[in-house]
Amino acid sequence: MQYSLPSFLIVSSLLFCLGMYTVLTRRNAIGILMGIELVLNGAGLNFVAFSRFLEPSQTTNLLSGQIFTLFIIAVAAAEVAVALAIVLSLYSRMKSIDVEDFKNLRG
Amino acid sequence: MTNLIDPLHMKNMLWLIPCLPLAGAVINGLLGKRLPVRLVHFVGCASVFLAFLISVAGFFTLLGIEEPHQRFLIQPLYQWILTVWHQGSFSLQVAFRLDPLSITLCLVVTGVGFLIHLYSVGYMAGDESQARYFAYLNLFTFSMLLLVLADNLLLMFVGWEGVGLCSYLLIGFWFTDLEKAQAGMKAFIVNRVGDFGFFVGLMLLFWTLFEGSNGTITGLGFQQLRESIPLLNSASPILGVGLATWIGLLFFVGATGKSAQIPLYIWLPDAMAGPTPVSAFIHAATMVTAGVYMIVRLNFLYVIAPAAMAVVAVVGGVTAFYAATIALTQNDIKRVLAYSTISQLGYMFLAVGVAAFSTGIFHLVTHAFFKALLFLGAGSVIHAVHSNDMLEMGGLKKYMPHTYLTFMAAYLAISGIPPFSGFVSKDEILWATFNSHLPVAGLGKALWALGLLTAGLTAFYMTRLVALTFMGGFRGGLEKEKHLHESPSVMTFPLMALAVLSVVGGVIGLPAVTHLPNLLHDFLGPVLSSHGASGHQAHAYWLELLLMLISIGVATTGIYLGWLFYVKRPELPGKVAARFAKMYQVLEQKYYVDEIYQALFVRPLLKLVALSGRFDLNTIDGAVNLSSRVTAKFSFLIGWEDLKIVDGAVNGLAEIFKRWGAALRHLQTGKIQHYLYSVVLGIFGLCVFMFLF
Amino acid sequence: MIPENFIQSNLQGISFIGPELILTLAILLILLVGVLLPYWRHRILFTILAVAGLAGSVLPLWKLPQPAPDLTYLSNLFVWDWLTFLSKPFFAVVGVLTILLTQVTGEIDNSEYSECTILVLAVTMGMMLLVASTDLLMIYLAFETMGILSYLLVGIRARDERSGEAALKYVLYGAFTSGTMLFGFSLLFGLAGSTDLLAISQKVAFASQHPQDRLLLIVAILFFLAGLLFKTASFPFHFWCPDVYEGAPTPITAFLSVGPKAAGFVLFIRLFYPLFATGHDATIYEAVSGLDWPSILALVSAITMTLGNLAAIHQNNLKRLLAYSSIAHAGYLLMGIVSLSDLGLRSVVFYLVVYLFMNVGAFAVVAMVASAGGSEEIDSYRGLGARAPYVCVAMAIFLFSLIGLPPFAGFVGKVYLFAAVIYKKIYWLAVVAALNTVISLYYYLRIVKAMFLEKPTETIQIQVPLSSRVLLLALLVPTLGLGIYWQPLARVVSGMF
Amino acid sequence: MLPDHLLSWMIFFPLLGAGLILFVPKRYPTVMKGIALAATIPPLWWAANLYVQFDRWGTGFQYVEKVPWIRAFNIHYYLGIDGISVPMVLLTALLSFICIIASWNINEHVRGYFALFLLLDTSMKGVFCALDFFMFYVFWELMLLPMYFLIGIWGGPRKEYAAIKFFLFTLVGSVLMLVVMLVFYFGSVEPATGLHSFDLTILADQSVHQAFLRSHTIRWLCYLGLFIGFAIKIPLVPFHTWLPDAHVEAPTAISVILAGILLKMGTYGILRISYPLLPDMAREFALFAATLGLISIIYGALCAMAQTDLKKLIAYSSISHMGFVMLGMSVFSNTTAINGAVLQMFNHGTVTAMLFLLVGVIYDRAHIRDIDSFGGLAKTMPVYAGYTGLAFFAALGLPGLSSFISEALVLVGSFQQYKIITITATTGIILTAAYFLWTMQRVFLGPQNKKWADLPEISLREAFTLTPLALIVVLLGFYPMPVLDLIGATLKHTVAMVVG
Repeated sequence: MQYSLPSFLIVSSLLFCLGMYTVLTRRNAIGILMGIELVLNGAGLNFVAFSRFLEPSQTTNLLSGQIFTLFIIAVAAAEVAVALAIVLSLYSRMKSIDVEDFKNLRG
Repeated sequence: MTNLIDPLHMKNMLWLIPCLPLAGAVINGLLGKRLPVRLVHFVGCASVFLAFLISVAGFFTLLGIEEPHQRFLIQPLYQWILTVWHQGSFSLQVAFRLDPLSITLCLVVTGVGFLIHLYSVGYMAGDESQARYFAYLNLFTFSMLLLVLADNLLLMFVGWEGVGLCSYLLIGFWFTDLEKAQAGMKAFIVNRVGDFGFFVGLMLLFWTLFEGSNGTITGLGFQQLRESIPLLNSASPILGVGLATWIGLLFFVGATGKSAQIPLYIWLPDAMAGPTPVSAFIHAATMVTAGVYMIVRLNFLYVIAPAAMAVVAVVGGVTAFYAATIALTQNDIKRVLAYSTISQLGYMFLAVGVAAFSTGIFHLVTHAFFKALLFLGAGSVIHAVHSNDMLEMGGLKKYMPHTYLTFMAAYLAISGIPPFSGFVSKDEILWATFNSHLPVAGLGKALWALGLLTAGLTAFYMTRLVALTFMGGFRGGLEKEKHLHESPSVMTFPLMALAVLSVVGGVIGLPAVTHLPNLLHDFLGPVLSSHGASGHQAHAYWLELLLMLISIGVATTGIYLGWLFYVKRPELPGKVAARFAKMYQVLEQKYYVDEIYQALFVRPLLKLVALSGRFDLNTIDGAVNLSSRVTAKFSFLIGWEDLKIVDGAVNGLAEIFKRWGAALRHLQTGKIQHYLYSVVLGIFGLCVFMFLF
Repeated sequence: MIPENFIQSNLQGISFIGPELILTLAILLILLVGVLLPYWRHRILFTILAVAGLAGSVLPLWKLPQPAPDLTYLSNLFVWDWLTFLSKPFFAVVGVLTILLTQVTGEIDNSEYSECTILVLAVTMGMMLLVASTDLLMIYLAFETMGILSYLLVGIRARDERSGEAALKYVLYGAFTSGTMLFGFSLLFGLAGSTDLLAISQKVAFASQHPQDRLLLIVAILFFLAGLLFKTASFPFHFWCPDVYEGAPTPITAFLSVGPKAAGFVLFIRLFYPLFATGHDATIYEAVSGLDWPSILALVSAITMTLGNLAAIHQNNLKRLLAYSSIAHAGYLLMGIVSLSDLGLRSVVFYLVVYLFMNVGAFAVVAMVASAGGSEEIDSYRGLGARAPYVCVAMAIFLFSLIGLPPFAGFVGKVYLFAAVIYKKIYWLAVVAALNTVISLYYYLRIVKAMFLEKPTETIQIQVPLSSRVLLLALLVPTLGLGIYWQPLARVVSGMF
Repeated sequence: MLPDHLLSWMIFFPLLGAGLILFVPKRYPTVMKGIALAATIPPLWWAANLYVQFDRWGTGFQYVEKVPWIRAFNIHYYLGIDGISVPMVLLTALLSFICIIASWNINEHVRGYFALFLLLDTSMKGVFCALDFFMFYVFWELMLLPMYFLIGIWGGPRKEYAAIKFFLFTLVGSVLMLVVMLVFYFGSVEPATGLHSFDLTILADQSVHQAFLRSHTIRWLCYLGLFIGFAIKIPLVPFHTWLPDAHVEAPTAISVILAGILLKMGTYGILRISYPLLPDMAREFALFAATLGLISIIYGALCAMAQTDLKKLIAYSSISHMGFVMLGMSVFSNTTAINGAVLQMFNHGTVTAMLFLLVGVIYDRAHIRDIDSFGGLAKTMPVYAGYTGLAFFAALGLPGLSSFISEALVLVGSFQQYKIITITATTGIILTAAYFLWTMQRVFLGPQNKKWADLPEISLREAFTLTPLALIVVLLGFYPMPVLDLIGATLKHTVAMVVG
């Protein structure tokens, strides 16, 4: 069953918007991280879709999109790892990962 | 003496006349305190005497020059001001000019000046800062000589304001007494108002001639002005009034300021706060006559501005009458003489107004003699009685014979009794006014009548003065009467000298009817413009004789009335005053002029000053105090906790920035949610802008 | 079979990434030493190693060939042009200064010291890579290494919850914006089909004529801006900056305010000039028709400056004040980017160099006073002029340079930026910047006023050790020197384009 | 024996002194003061030589020193003086020397005070000799730093507010000037080298200006920017509110320098930059500038009369006198007015310096400046009353003293072009006379005030600072040619250039 490029783009945009929505509404740090993951995956999907559907004449080498997505996944993992480390260190001291509690740096 | 007469040699000595008194002033001023008093006196009097000798030498040098039109010596000292531009240049030299007019004034200033310096030695004996007094007096002599000898208008202006400064310093000489200092300040500021008019006239004159002669005229030298004055007629009139008239009027404003004519005369009566020799020298003989000298010096300008001449004449006449009326009711001996001076100056301006320039100068000279004598006499009376009030004097004839005799000479001169000098010069003025032809028909005759009436009033109040001071019994209390004494000889000698001059003075300007040469008129001839109205036209001698008799009659009736009121029946003045109570009161209060000036000028100015001071502090600058009160009232309205209502543009601006800063600080909430939300908002905002452009 | 020239070109390419390799070597060495020796006694050792690594990284640069705009290496992932040639030593200097500052001030105690040096070296390496890369993938990778490691750097002080909170905010904000930028990259990849900037720039010029492609380009630029404006802390993506700068330890804040921010601006130049501007040969470029991004950036620049300056007026905490001041300076730097011209680029790089010294100087003084017993609040600075004259005079010079007063380097930097904007006839921005200088005067002078003109409220004695004084002197010399005679730097900077 | 590169020596010699002072240990304040004094004597001697050897008839710049400084921007270290700058340099050298002596009783942070003072001296002389716009701007802003600290640290009660206000006002002006400077830099191409240039002599040649610098709006905006920058410094009325605060709070010697020299920077800037670079705009702005000058005269006098603080009164009188300078400078139909203006700059420098030194004398003794609390001082301090009398009469423009000549020239000159403005300005001399005499009366005349009966007479040191100024004021009153022939040729050239 043939899927056209726009459908993929729609899905990736959806992913992006969902990610953005999650980031905005979640009060829980981990929730926000999940939202960010969604945004990154949206971008990754975009890369794969473009790489798949663009004719050879338009692209210099076929697989650069896929390779890019691989790297995205790797970087996303690293990012989450660091973020979780920071959240954990905060949790150990503040006993809460609710984003609302961290607001004494302001003005 | 002969080599002095040689004009070339004299020309190089001209600068000595003003500079000797200056040297005297500097020596006394800087070293005065350390010198013994006698040396201070010597330096003060000698410098003026030397100047007098050189003036006399100058006078004979001028006489030595046969050709009348060549009778002037000009000594340029150095280049004073020079600015050059393409279309022309503005260059002035410091130069002294000795011609018949200035030598006459020089002689009066240095001659009378020397006598007054001598008199001051006696009068000021015992005062602790005599050095300062003589320094100021010498400085004044220097400024007056500079004014008289200056060869261009701006240098004359330097002398003009220099005398103003010295009169300020001398009026407020005993500065520890506050209202004496106030009188000095009043004199200087009123003079400054007059100088404003003088300066604007000077500017208008220069630029009109500059444009007229498209750049050839470069300075304000009298010679240059005299030659290019016809250009004024070609200049287009402003507001319908010819340029010459404008300039004439502006200079006349300066003259009223300096010579105390209406409306700027208010400072002279208060100037009596100064020592009496000062009043005699400055406020009678020399400074106040500067205005008359200036108009005579610029006679070539006034001659082509008949309207200005008419104004001068009218103001002169009215001032004469007006001042005489006030003099009737004054009890302070020096104020009576002050108003009498204003009145006599009015006569001089009347003379000059009707183009009788030489007569004006003649009255100036004779007035200098007898008015200085009157003041010095009054001075020695005050010196003895230690009070100015005539009601505390009386019967001084017995105690001060010399003063009395010399005072009588001056009294007869000023009242216009022949053959005294006062009569000759005043009658000459009345005669010139009578047959002058001023633009308004019959104005000459009206002014003559006014002058005649004033002559009568003058005779009356002078008799009143003499009666109250010298006749009758001493009203100043017994113990004072015991040590009434004649003034020392150093004071009475000048009195006698001036008395002789007052009596003999008339000879230099004998009227035509006596078929004797009018020496002064011929001497001043070349300086004055040719078609002067007065002079020996062929006219009915009998008319002149008749008028002379009328004026003598008026003078004698004045004296008789004075004698009747104050000697024969002393109670009469009280009754007359009671009947015309209101009119007497007005005269007593000097027509409430001081109060009117205070209300018209001084108080509004002070209000404006206070307003601009507050305006500057609060509206432009925004001082904290006023604004905090305003803020307290309004801050609840807007509810921001540290709001400051815009207090003045400048601080207000700083406040606005601070308030925006505070607002932005609230933007930084510290909540992560808000930050992430701001990312989305930011992208959306940029997107909107992207599509806008 | 891999073609001969391919290997040969790659081997040759290795020599180009010499600096990065040396840094990695240094990191490994420090890790080794950290494991072997108990770390709390050998703080100075790590400093020496780190500084040696950074200094060493600069050495290979001299042997490399003359930089040229088209000299790409490692299968054109990187380009070796003037910008890279100047940026690598610049970042090395930034690294050295940060490490010296951490060594001198006691903010980071010995337990975390080795990690801190490693992270600083790693971030520096990330920046060096970012500056050279001309491939979307490589840019993303370098951007992320720099980003993620700097999150860690901010959160390095485990016990201080302020540093934790700052790190959290930084990581969430940073991840989200870099995610958005990545999405922009993907869109651009979709349009051009390749990740190489040169190829993309040809496609973009062609695509901007068609309306629907232009829409895609606009969205791509927007997402680019999100990432870049975040990194350079400009409006509207600056909200993280004050909190993170205040929370992080002062040396790290100094590092953040100069290192990554400069990398952000160089990335701006790397991305926007080839992709969205034409006319490279002439000295004046034109934005790609239809995409008028310079006027947007001009507006952003104006708002950033004004916001930074106004918000700084009321600050009492000096680190927060300097945070807002760095936002304002980001606004000034954007002025250089906005004026699309050689002079504009030169002014940005010149200002970055000048900004490095005066900003690190200011942060250094704040760090020293804090570690010598005072607080970061302005109260501890009242009347300090009498008690610690050397430090205060240094602080005054840095602040006057930040304002942009003549005898100091800041003024020359400002002149360059003003010249760039006026050269492009954007007068309104020049006037706005001029007025901003006046507003900035107010809050910088508040500190100077506190130090010299006011009576002290605290009486603690501030003793600054000799090593700090030497570091301050090292920062003072360029601030003053460049202010008086900046011809050599001007020649180096102009050599680039 | 004069060193070549005379101007550079004169400008940077005080800086050497400042450097030297930094190394003197804290325990020897008098040594520091000695060094400071020694640092001002040679420049005074060189300035005097400069004055004597200056060629009165040459219209170009003399003692020129031109060395390339920054080739990237084609900036040159370009010094040179002409008729306008010689009197100003002489005034700066003289007043610096006098102020060092006048500030002998400063005794806290002596090192900082004298080092900053000499730095200020260097920057002032730099402004008067700079011929390169960039260098002019650097020296112009270099002046702000020392001034801020001198007012801020050694000032009176509200010193912080006054210092920050002074800095903010001047910086607004100079930042606008920076923008205009760069517009001129890019708007002009040097014919010889094809480069842009900051050189004022090149920028003055209108053919060098490029197309966009010829459009009327750009030139109008540039002139306005420069005019605001300089008007703040003069100060003209709407921008003057910093002056009274700065004067009142500054220590005596600093308010002498502030009034004596810094106020002249504004008018000097207009003559050196605005007129040569934008002559057509100068003509267009002339009436506006003359009106502002007039307002300054009248408004300054009125505000002066409303003051109770002696120093504030003199500050407002400075605004009034500088109004004359502005009026004189906006007349181009003859050189009398502009000659008067430049002479007034010099005269106002000496007269106001005397006034502030005198206020300093009474402030050191009585520690208050309120006019109404004094009275009858002439009795207790006659010599002091003498000096003040001379200064007051010079300030109110009494003929025979220096200010009269310059005010008369300004009024006579400007009468040709603006009749009504000049007549209103002439009323200014009445207001000035009124408030000076009123002050004279409230402070000196009247009965001796017991409270101040024991005030010591003026000391020798103070007399030594006042006497040279008094001599200049009297000498220039009777014989102003030494300054007039100095500035005559240059101003004739300037007016010819503006009239075009």
